[in-house]
Amino acid sequence: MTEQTARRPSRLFRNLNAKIASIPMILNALVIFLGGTIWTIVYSFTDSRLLPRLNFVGFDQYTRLWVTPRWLVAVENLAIYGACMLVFSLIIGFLLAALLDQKIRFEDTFRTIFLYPFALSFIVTGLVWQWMLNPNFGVQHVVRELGWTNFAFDPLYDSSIVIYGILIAALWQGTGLVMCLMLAGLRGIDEDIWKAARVDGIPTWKTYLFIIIPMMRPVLITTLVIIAASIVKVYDLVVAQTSGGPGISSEVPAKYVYEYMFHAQNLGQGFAASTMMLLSVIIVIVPWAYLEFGRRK
Amino acid sequence: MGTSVSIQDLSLSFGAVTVLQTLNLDVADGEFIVLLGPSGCGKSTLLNCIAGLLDVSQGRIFIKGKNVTWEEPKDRGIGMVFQSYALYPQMTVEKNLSFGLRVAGTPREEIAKRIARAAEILQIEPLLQRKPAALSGGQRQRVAIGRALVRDVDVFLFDEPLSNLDAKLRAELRVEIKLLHRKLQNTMIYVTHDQIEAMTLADRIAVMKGGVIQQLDAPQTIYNRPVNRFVAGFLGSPAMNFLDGQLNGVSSPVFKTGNVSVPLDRYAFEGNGGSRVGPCVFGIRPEHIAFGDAANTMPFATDAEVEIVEPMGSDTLVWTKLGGHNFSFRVEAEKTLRNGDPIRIGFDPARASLFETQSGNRM
Amino acid sequence: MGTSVSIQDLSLSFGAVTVLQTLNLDVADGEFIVLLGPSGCGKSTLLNCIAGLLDVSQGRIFIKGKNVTWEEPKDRGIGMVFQSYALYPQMTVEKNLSFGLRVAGTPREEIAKRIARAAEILQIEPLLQRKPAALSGGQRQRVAIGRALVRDVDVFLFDEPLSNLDAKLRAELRVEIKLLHRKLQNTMIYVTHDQIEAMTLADRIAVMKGGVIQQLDAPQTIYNRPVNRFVAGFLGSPAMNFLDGQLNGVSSPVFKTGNVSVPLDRYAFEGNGGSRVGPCVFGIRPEHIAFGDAANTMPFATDAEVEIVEPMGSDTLVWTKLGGHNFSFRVEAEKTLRNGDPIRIGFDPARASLFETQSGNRM
Amino acid sequence: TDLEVTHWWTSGGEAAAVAEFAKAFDATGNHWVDGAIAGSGDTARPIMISRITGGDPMGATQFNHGRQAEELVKAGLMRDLTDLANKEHWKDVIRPASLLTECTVDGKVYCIPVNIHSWQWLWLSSKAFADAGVPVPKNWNEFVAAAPALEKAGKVPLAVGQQAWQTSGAFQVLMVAIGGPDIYKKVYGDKDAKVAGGPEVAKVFKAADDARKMSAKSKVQDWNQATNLVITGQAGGQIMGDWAQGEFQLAGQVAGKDYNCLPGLGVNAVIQTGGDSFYFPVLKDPEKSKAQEVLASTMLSPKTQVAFNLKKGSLPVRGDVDLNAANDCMKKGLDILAKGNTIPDTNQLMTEDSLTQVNDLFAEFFATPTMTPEDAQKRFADIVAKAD
Amino acid sequence: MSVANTTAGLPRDIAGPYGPKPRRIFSRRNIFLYGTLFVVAAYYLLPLYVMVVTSLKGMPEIRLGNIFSPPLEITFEPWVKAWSTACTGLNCDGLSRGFWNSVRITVPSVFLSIAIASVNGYALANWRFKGADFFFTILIVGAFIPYQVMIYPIVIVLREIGLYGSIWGLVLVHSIFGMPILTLLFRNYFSSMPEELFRAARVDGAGFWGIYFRIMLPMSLPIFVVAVILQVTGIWNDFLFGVIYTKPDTYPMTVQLNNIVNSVQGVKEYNVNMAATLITGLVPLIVYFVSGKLFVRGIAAGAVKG
Ligand SMILES: Nc1ncnc2c1ncn2[C@@H]1O[C@H](COP(=O)(O)OP(=O)(O)OP(=O)(O)O)[C@@H](O)[C@H]1O
Ligand SMILES: Nc1ncnc2c1ncn2[C@@H]1O[C@H](COP(=O)(O)OP(=O)(O)OP(=O)(O)O)[C@@H](O)[C@H]1O
Ligand SMILES: [Mg+2]
Ligand SMILES: [Mg+2]
Repeated sequence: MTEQTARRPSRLFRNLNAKIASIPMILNALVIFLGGTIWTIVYSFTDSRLLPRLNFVGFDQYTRLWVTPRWLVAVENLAIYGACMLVFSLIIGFLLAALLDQKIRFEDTFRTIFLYPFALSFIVTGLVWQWMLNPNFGVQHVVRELGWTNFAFDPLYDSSIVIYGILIAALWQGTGLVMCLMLAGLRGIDEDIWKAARVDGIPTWKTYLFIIIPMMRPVLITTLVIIAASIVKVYDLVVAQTSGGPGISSEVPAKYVYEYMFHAQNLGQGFAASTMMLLSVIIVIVPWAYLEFGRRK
Repeated sequence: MGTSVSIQDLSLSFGAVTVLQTLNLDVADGEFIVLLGPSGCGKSTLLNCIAGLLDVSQGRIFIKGKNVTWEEPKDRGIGMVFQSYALYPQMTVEKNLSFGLRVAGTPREEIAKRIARAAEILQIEPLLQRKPAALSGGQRQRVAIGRALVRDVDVFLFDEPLSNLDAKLRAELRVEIKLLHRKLQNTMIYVTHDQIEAMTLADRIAVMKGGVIQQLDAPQTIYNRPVNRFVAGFLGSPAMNFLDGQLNGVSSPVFKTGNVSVPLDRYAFEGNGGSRVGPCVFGIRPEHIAFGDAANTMPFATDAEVEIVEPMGSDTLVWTKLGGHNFSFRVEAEKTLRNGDPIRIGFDPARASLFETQSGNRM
Repeated sequence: MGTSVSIQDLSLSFGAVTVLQTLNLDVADGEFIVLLGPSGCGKSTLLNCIAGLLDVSQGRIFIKGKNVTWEEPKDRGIGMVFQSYALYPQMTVEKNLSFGLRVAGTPREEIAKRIARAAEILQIEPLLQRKPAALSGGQRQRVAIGRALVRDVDVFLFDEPLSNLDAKLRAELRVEIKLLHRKLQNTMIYVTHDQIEAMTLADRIAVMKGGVIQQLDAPQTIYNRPVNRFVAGFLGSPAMNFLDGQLNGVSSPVFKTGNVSVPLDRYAFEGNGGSRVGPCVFGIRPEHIAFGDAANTMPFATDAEVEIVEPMGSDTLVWTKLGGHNFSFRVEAEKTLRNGDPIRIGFDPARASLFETQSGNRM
Repeated sequence: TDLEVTHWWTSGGEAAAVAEFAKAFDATGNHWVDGAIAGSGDTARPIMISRITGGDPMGATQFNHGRQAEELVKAGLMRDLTDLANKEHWKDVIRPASLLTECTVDGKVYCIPVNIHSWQWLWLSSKAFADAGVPVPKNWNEFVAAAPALEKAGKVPLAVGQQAWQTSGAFQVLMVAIGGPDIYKKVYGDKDAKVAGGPEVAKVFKAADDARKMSAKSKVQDWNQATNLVITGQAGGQIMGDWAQGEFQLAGQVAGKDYNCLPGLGVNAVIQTGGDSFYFPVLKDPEKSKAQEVLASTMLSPKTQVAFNLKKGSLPVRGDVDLNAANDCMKKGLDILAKGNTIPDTNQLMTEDSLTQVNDLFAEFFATPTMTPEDAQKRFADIVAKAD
Repeated sequence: MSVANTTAGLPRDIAGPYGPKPRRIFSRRNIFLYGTLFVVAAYYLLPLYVMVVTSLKGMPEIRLGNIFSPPLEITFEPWVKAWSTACTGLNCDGLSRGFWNSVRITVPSVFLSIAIASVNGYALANWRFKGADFFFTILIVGAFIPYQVMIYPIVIVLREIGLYGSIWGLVLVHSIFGMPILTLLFRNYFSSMPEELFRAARVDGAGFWGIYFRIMLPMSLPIFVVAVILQVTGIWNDFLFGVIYTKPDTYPMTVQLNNIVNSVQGVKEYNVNMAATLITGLVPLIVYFVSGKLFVRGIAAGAVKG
């Protein structure tokens, strides 16, 4: 057998097409996501106002941020909204999925009904619910006309509960997708598990609670991450529904960032706030991403 | 021995598709019944009906003399073991075994006692604190059996419990199940499409096809006297040889195919024999064929030529032609044959099976 | 006959896991090599390396004398058939067959010619216009083979081509592949973990374990003279009996286990025999054990008692105890034995295999 | 030449006013491409700014008088209009002169003021007071006194929209009215935190507290919805800039009869010289650059000024125009202006950053009944101390 | 005991239950199940109902009646107004202009983003190369970054490449932000396709693009449906990017909607607002109602495998 010089080709050119095809992704990841993030973090240490400028002021923007009541309210709101949104959308989404999983009639119809709000924009959702919750026209008005004249339900105009008013709209829009994911997860579970549980005489609800839900961990995690990401980003909904009011009681961080960057013309402050948001996102996401994608290798 | 499970006129349809058709089956107390059949013939469906996991369309099911047609699975006194094990993945083995009992509110000591007993029988004591993910396939299967065991049931239902395991493990667990049955003396209904399992485990085998039980009999009877061509062809590996041909002669019947005539005087016809003329299929198993000198001692012998030799380790399968049909026979592994070698083969027609071509029924 | 495929010092790792270790394998022109081994031993990985679907970590691969280590799969002159058929679901059979040729820009008439030839060989002419979804499992497998066939390659690679099919079809296609090989005379490398397939198809079998070829030899050699305990245990169904014990006596070696002593004068030790004292494992296959009167003609015979009888249709497996170990032997199906029957069994130690307990190597 | 002009004038009165500009500009043979952005300046400005910094500037854009565009000018993104200003003698015609100063950076003119808007107005609904059976008040104190009667009649005494700028605007009106122009200038202009925390301003916060109580039931978002409450007699009054007048006019109401206005809340008759200016980003196309100049002089021409400001309800920036057509309220404003009782607008004194913080504070204050005026004042003083 | 005399011999009527277990339609389980479903469905449908009803009423009726009562007099005027005459500033052509802008933005954005993401997902699933996972992880983490963080850097990038303000700039932005989730979906989907298919194609000599176009594409309808739905709705509904990265004559419909809703002329014309809202939501809603089933199936195929 003749020894031929078939040398290992250069690493760079192996798989060349795949690398070319990945250029958009690489550019996007590096220039936009990584670059933009670093750019933002760097400028959060400056006193940039209307236009970015590199005049470093240390942690000034951060110290100011954490004494600004509006930011504190925004963070608190996000915490409440986030916790409720996570819990309720998971619970409601799961319950709906479980109901739909009972081999019911008109499953498609119900599913479509639960899912359609997801097709609407937050602007639309916000407007509709602003209208539904308007005390002069909406639910409160209608109930009062029915005779309960003392009935009060005007979450959007009561600063202590306004965030729940927003939650109602958010749940209306978001649970459909959660349900969809959960349903896919439920359908992915081995039919035999159900049979085994029935033979063991385990009631349906216990089967869900102790057997099925623990088995759905991957779906739950994916869903959780999707919800969490949308929570941090919540902005349009608040703008459309309350504009942060009454007062500043329904402010959220994303809105704070936007307004400080553009309205208040204090980019540095906006960047500082967005860096804080990023930090929280990273705290949530990176461990997950590591588990999801790092482990695979 | 009383009747443990009795199925009467059972039918089941999914929408327009009828999967089981007025099926009757009586299983005696302590009997080991194997349901055998090709994929999709309704074995699992039948088992699920017995377990109460599917609503029947027609018919009744009795377990221990009690009509359980409308009972919940848990009230039927059955335990079930699934092909995919269906263990609860997030619970330890112990929890898996005890979950049903705890839900039913069985006292603690009682649970502990039953688990201890099941664990001992199945030798899974060291595994009790592990989760299913940390078990091998065989161990998982044992736990799945244990889950049925702790429930102290009358009837065990197995749905292809071993088909996810590799050949070696399958052989081991097969023996274990056999021993388990001997020890417990429970009624067992066991679904498989592996015929070695069926042959070795069963007291009686029910061979199914298209939702109908074709034959229900002891393994050797099914193997040696299949009621129709389907059963004959389905059992046996290497498979039975089938020769298409004609049955001639009323007084002394002869099977003719190509240039070969096999006298059937020694063949035991079914019933009165009826019309013994017409197209039919002659079947004989590869291991019932003698070869070389031994062939000449057989009632029928002929010359042939080796076409393919398939050494299978323990034996060798040799392919030849008989009356124009492919024809295989089994020889000891030591015999060295080569393609083209002339040989003499023979067999005893008494061991053959004869089927009507049209209906496929045994003649 | 030249060397068709030559693998030299091949290693492959996925990250920290080394799957193949400095593996060497030479396949002669027109040879049919079967890679046999338990799941996860690296069979598919080796095949993928040969096909160029995986980048090797170390070593070289030659096909037809050409170093193809870094060639693209299409330039290696190989065709490959996959376990899951891997037919392109949206193309008709004809399109499936011609895809590779069309990609390569082969002229139309040439494509048509080759497809016609492949379709004829595989008898799939009537299927050419169907889509894979409309084919049965066996037909799909045939198309998958056809796809390799039309490419006119030197080497065929098969990765468990039959393991998705049922037993009967598997047996039929096995014969077809054998005939195909005889007709085409191509080099074929065939992965399986079904030993019947391995035994019947192979010119030589390579038994693998943990990424290392344990033994590479003709089927009968592997079956009768396994080089280590792993190979011995892996091949054969029912499996070989293993008895743990001691080897005593230098001049005339004797194997002792429990109260049983087996004289090994007739056993052909490997090499010079080395130290013939120490712990060892004695293995003998169930079909090499004589029973009843025949046992007394054997160099070694002893009394035993039937424990379990497993009728398997064509034969019956009987379990007993020998020196305290489970011990099985095969008898004809006609023999009727019952649990507890006293019997006499015997065998010829020349047919046994002896392994060092520690290393597992044949002695 | 087509010239795109962005602005946030989208309410009924505003749109009518803009139409005057467009008409006049179109008459010069060019074409006004309207780039209205709804919402308020808060929504629109970011979009304008990002377009300018993003390198896709419009032909002209609205900003408020003051410091909003300061950095854009410094970054050289805005067009220098000095030549045009000299040619047309803007220095001589624009009144008060401070307006042009606002447009001047390093001696160069970068914008044209187009109107004067003042915040210091209390608009009162004749119908509401008639319904409640009390006379129309003459000043803030009377108004506060009349509030219970209005409430009894089922009216909202003071209409305030929920947007932050409205509440903080109302506050600085109160500051001028109650505290007086000097205090106002000290606090907003000199950023004197001591004064901001002092007793004078405390009085202002007391008044703001009154306003908060009176407005508790007005649940509307937009300022013109609040104005609409006054127009329809559902609310007694509204503290709002003179742009509200456009809404009254559009509704066909007559000043002095259907509604009344109290500049400086009837206490201190001064007005701010806030308002809108137009900036002209630097464009590459010379055609368009020329059109920009045409637009600038059109906007400032006496005829357009009159037509525009009558519709808008604001005061013209030229002293030399004839405003006979002006109504009662406008005339009051003109009078004050002629007397020179003017103070600068907050936009002219503080950066947007500080103003946003002030806005936030008052939004919170008005929406949180539990927040005491003292707390609010302390925080206000803090913001003033840090402002620049 | 023989089988015959235990049970089979008994007459049918005293042998107890026979045939399927009777299931009452109004069992407690069913009442609970469907009751819950109907109540929840009502909650989900109510806003849509209110929108439709309100958009068909005249203003006087709205001021008087309650929002849930059906219109006494159906009028389509609000729809006409919302579509063609509602004003923002001087532009009184309602949503109609925004509609076509939205179409012009959505179509290329959907096309481009899906094209890029599917090829990327394919490369990641089948042609892994060193570092690919690293970039992909950044991309995925990037999906969770609040958009506000990116607005400014993107303004700069767009300015530098001269696309700011043009439709193509916006298309690019949509592609950038659509990429993470789409790439993830496609990657998961292609990974779930049998690897052997890909190998077979390689042995057949097809290259990167050959396999993509001739093998993978024809097999990935479900995931393309999901991607199209996600992108159509996402891009059509986008407000933030539409308002920042375009100019008035290319404003998409949502911006136009916001303008109309916020350009209050005296009183809020709720009926026009609702009509405008409905018109804006119509395209994604239709897309959903038409292909919702495929969406669910595709989600199951592409999303759940994390
Ligand atoms: N839920 C169902 N709806 C409709 N048809 C079904 C359903 N379940 C099973 N079937 C059909 O019933 C027939 C019998 O199915 P069954 O599962 O009992 O077969 P099986 O004998 O267990 O096969 P296998 O050996 O593959 O497990 C099949 O043809 C199957 O397609
Ligand atoms: N892409 C991969 N990354 C990491 N490990 C791998 C990868 N592919 C295979 N392996 C590992 O390499 C080993 C050999 O795999 P291979 O598929 O070759 O086994 P096999 O002999 O073909 O088994 P089977 O009979 O189940 O097909 C296994 O342990 C497997 O876990
Ligand atoms: Mg089955
Ligand atoms: Mg493999």
